[in-house]
Amino acid sequence: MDIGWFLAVSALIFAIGAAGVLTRRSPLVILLCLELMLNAANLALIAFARMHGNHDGQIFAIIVMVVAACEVTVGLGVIVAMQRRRLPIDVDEMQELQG
Amino acid sequence: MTLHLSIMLWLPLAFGVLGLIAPPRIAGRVALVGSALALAYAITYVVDFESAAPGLRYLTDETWIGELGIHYKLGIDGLNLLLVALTAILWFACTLWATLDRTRPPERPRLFYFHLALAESAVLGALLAQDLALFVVFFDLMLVPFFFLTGMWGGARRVQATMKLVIYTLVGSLLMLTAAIATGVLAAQGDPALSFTFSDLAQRPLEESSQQWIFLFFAAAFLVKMPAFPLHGWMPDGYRTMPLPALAVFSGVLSKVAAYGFLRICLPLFPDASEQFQMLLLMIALASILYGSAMAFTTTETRLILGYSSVAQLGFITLGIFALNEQGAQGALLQAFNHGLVVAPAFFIVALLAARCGGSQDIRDMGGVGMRAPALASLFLIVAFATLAMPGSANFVGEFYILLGVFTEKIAIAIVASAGVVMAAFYTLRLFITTVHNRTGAHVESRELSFREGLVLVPLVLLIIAIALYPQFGLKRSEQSVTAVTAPVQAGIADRVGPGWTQYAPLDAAGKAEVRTP
Amino acid sequence: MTSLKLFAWLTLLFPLAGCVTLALLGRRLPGRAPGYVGTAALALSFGSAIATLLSLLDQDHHHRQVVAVAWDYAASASVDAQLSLLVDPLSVFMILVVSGVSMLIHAYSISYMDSDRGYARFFAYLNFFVFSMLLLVLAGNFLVLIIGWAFVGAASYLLISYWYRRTTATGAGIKAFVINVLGDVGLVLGTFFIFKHVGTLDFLATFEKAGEEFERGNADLTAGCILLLVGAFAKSAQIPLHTWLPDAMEGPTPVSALIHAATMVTAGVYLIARMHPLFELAPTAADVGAVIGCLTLLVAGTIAIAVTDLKRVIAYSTMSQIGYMIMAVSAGAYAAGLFHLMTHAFFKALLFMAAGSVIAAMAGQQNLDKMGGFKRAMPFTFGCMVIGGLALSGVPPFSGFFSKDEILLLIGDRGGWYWILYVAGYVGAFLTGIYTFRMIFRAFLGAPVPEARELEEGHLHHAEVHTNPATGEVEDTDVGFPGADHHIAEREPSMKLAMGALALLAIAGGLLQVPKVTHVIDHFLEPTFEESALYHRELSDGLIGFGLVLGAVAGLAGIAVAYLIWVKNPQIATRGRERLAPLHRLFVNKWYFDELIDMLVTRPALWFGAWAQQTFERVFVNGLLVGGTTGVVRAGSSAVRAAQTGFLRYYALLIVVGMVALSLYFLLNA
Amino acid sequence: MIAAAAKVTGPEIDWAGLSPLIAVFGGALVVLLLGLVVSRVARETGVPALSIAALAIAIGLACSQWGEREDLIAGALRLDELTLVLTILFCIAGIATVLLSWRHVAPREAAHGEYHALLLTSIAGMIVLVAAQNLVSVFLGLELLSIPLYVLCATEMRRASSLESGLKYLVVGSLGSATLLYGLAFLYGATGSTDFAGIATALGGDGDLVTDPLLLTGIALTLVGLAFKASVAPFHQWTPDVYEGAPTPITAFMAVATKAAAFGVMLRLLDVALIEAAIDWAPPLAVLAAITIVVGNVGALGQSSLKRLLAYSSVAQAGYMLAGVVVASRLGLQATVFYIAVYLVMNLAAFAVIVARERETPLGDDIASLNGIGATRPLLAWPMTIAMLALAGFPATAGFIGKFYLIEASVEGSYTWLAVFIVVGSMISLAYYLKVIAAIWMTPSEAEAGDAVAPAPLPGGDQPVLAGGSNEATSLRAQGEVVAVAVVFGALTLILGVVPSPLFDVTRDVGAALGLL
Repeated sequence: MDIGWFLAVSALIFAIGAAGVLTRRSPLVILLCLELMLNAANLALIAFARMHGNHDGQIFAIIVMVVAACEVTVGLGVIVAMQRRRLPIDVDEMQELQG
Repeated sequence: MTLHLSIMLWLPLAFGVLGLIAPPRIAGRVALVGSALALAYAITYVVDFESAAPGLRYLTDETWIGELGIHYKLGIDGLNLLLVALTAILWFACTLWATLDRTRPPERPRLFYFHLALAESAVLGALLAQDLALFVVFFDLMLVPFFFLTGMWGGARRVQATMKLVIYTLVGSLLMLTAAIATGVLAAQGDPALSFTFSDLAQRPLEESSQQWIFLFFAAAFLVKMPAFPLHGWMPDGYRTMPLPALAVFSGVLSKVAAYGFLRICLPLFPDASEQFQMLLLMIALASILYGSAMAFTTTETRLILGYSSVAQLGFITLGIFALNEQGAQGALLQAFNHGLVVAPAFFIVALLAARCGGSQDIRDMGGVGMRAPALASLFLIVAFATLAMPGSANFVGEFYILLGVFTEKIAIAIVASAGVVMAAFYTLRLFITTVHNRTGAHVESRELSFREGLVLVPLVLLIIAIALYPQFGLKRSEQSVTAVTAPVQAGIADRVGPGWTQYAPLDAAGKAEVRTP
Repeated sequence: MTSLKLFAWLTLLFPLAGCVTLALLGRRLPGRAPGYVGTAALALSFGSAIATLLSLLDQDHHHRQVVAVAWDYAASASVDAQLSLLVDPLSVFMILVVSGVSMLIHAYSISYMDSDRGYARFFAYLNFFVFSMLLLVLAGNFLVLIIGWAFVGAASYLLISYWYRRTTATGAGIKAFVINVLGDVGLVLGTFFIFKHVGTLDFLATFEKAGEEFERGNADLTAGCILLLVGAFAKSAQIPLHTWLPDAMEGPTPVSALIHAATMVTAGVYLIARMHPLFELAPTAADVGAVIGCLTLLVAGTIAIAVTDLKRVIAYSTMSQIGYMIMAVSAGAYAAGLFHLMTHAFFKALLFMAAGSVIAAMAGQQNLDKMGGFKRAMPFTFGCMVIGGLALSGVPPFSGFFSKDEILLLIGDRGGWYWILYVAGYVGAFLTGIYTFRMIFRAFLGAPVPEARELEEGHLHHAEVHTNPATGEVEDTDVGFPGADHHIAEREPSMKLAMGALALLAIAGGLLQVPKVTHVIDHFLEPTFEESALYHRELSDGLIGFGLVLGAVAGLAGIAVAYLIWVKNPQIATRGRERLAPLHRLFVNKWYFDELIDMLVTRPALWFGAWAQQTFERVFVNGLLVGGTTGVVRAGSSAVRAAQTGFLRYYALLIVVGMVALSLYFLLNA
Repeated sequence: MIAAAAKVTGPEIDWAGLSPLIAVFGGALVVLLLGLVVSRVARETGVPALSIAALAIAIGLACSQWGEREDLIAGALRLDELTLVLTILFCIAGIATVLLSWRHVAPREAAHGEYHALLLTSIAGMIVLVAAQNLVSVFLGLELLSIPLYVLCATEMRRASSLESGLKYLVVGSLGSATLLYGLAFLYGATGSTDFAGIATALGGDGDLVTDPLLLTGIALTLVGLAFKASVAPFHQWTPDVYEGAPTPITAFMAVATKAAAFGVMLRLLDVALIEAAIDWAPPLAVLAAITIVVGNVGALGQSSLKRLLAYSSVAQAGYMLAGVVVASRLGLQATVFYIAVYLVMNLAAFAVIVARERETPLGDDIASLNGIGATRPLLAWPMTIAMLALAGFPATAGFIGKFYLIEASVEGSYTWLAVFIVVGSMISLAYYLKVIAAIWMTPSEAEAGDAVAPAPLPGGDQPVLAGGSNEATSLRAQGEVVAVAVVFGALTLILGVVPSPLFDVTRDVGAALGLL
């Protein structure tokens, strides 16, 4: 099966993720979309690993998953902190810093 | 290889730093000592300078930043000798003036004198530097103390003025920075040893295309600093608000450093470009002369009259430099010295006049001071005559040489420029008459100048008279170096095809121009 | 040889010494001491001038051109500017006239200025002037000449605005100075033209080289000489650069006598005479000089008939007399021109002194309309005035007669179109007679005015409050104008002495050079003009005879007319004024030269200045250059900060867009 | 079977080479534990002291290894002068940050242990990042550096803007790293190796690979990711907001250290792995540099918040440094490293002063807080003045030499127009740097001017109070360590401006280490 297809799919996922980041207002959903983007990269990596027949790509992918998990955790932590302070959970409300 | 120049160069700064830690009362005196020592050094240089020998004296050459090929190279020759002397003289005078000023001593004196001293060191550095990068360093450094001097001790609207001044003038200097680096790098192409020393750069001429833009960048820096029309936008605000001692040296010396830059850098390093843009520079100079004079005889603020008159004077100096021949350059150099020597006392006198009419700078509020202050009036008269380049003053000799130099190159320009001389007579006398003569102004209470003020003014005026009696003193010392500088350009001009409309060509009886062929 | 140089230097240095002494401790000297110091300095100077003359006469007739060099003044870059004097008959002739007349005028001033607060200052200036004038005439090269040239200009400025609280005086001063600087510039540029070819500034060297460097009528040389003429015209108040001279009468009367009659204004004549080798190679320039001189003598004459200010009448007569001289030296009548220069110095100084005496009697009032009948009040002054007047209008055997007629004779001898000048010269002589005696008659004859009558009773009139006749503003007597108690010639020995001496010279001075009889001046000046083609000319007896008669007739006719109009039946004057109203207006308004110059030069300059000030500086320099750039930057700044919305998703969008753009760029480039 | 398992051998690891990294990590763990101790003293003094110690040790170890060049952990990391010099810089920045936050509210709100542990971890991440010569370790290092920073930004939990900056940074940052990751994936795909050396050889191998769309996309996306970290326009927009929101010491840290790390990895990736493809990435990067210079300088004009101002200025400075990267020459590399070091020194001095004034005045980080300190607080005034002059590139300061070096590099790399951009940028920058100096020396302090200088209304009225802790504002507590930081780095700026030779020696070694040309 041609590598092209894999790449197409991963690109599609990446695009969806990006679109989500741009369109959604809830930080939670945005985090999900970021996950999507990372996993798109993972898919590409694994596909390439298969193409080249070496394992670097797969190792890379595994590490990425770990990192992604950390990222999300931190994100959730921040969101919780905001929740505690009764701040709106909406990225469009966050524009005290600007100019 | 001696340390003398380094010592002289850093003495003022050293004493300025001493002043920072000294008790405020004596800070001024400490700085004064510093500038006095520098002056002593300068005098010795001038005295034991034998004019016959060419080349640099008291050469100091250390590698400062090897990787960048920047050398700490200092030296004195005919080009900078007089200007160094001028710097030392004027700074001493101004420091003395500031220390003697009992009525309105600068608050926070320690900082004041520190900046003043720093400025002197920077200017001396720029004049003594024999390395392009070093020159740039000092040239930009000069501005820092003046930024503070103007901003902290200036008059009304001082902050805006100092901002405008520094940014405006640095715009030029930064372009120059690029140009200087490019000079070094492009010159070093081929052989690896990067070096910015003038001597090395002179060995490695650039090709014409790069010479052109580099020259223009340098010209921008120098013309802004002078200032020349139409780049003088910063001048009025700056001159209005600057504290007097700073103003005197700024107008007296810094502008000359720019003129000196043309002679030291542009002519020898970019001869082709200099010749190519000769007309452009001459035109700018001409415009400066006419415009400066016109402004000088319409404005009514004493400081600005002097300011615009210096615009015109610097125009003359530029004119002389870009005559690109020996006479013009000689005249320019002499004139640079004279103008510095004349404009500083002029500013002092103007300040005294302002003090005598309730602080106003406007000539319409002045008048009739001469009645009760004959000595002040006489000093002013002498200074005024020198300013308008009265024949018999060294300034006249300078202008004579300048005009002669231009005349032999571009006759039309010389003739137009001489109109500036007439205008100078008008606006200078106007200043003199409206302040010293005529009926006494409304709020004027005329006092004779005090002993302290005389202590600063009289020596300067005596110096003016002395140089007027024997301008040869300067010309003799600069001749060798000037020839060396103008020679390469002259060589370029020599194989120029035919005379243009402004080109001087001797006419035969029939009035036809005979084409000069080398 | 050396003694000659020494004396020349001394002649120069005594006035300088006097000036410095007076400047430094003049105010400490008591009473009239400054006056005596100044006069003494001049006496010494005159003495050494005579000594110079004697030691020059010791020289062999053909080696009478000596150059005395002090030091290299500004010699570099192939410019040979030394501080050098040229001592030759011409310069010695000039220093004799200058120092001699100056000495007398100093003596006169001792009393005349006595009441003035600025007594010491006055004599310091006066000494400085004499020094400058001597420097001018002794100059050995162009640079020194220019220096002296400008110094006399400065001195005259200082003396014109001597009463510096008078706005009219300071105005006149600046006017004179600026016009003189214009002359200096002309001189400088002229020098350039000549230097360009001969490559030297030294006079003798220039004259030598001129022969081989220039062929006759060389364009550059002509240009140079014309520019030199500009200098000469500015100094000698020739059309169109003459407007400063009448205003210069704001200065004290001795100043008018010394500077604006006897010495400085004749500098132009000297210059042309000095440069004769060049002018003879550039005939066009010489002709320009001659024509302008001729025009000036006519125009000035006509104006002198109309103006009513006593001193201005004399001033215009000066202009016209200098017109004669300029015409003479330009047309090659060197000796005659210089001869007239000398005699004119005598009688014109005399006239001014007499006028000063009258003005003193009028307590500063200078208007002829207010004068009259001083004859009996001031017989001595009257006598002097008449002698001066006769000499001026060229009545034999007074000095003016011989000098003026010799000029006209030589011009007539040139033939060609010069006969126009010749005729004009005699017309001028006629005019001279008219205006001179108009002045004398109106001031001295007729019914005595109150001031005159007071004076006859023996006490001197004082105006209770002095006002400036020009503006009518009250004089500020702080600077001593015109002095609490002033003196008139009748009472003061020193003044009497000076005037007496000049009177004698005015009478007898002409005898030095009587056609066919004596040739003192011709002979003495001969070495300077040795190789001049025009110098040695023999006049036909017929021409001489005719000329002398014609000259005498013209002068006397003028006097007669004046007598007819202003003494016999004065209503002619009024009627004439009505008849020839436009002409009269033209004369009274000095041919509108002031207005012309104002329109052509002053206004445009001021307009340009104002335009630069108000429009250009604001719009272009500050608006476009400064404001423009800062404006652009500001706009950019606000744009960038507007982009910084704070919207998270917006930032993300920009990142994605940038990302896409960059990738596309890469892909498209591949 | 067990025996077989025992046979499994991991890659041979040179612990000595890793020692600085280990020191920092160890420090992080110890600090974290110490943070749990009850005694307040132990937490408030022990923890910072310990972290400083750890960083100092790391510096010492790094210095001791100077001159060694070897691959660590099977080529995942590279030990050479570049790694070492940047490590040292990170540690210096870390020490400064610890000192600045010694009495800051941030560590007290988020317990000291965690705060410092996160800081150290982030530094460790930076070390990994600049040492990385494998795509995997690049990504790992990047995240290791970023994630703690996200948290650190948000540590002042009582302040909304702090949280906001934290979340913004997190989201945008993750977007950036996702892009980077995708780019790395493509690079791997195009070259078939995650190893820099492998990539380089692959590129060197056959010429047409240089025009392979896969590779090009990879490079593009990677550049975006790195540019984002280095806050290069148009990916800079998070910078001002995050810098302003974060606690000032953390801002300082991000400003100097993060940027240094980003440029470190850029140099290694571009000048080692992708050097063959320079013709691809140099021109667009040059354009980005130009844009960055303009945007940064222009944006800084008319900012009233010092932190924001410095944020924009850091954007501009990033543009300058990028010029050094663009030319892809040894000179450019050295110039960049030199400038990174200088930039760190200048900014730390400035930020130290800001921290100090935040505590002394109720004005927070508004420029007005500096009014008249020339007269009242010379020890703060001079460092700030020097720092501003240096950032503006005045001679006799390190900034001038750095700029000189960069311009020289770009001219020599025939990017003269970029050099012109640099100076034009400097011209614009004068306007705001000098404004700060004018506030220091030429504006009367609120003490003199009474209430003339009222605190300017800032976005979010209560922001200054929480930003600087107005509770300190009332009682001017002694804060020797902050002043010390300011003075030390101010002096350093001046010294390096006059005798830069030592720094030049270091950069020369770095240049040799990467051995291009």
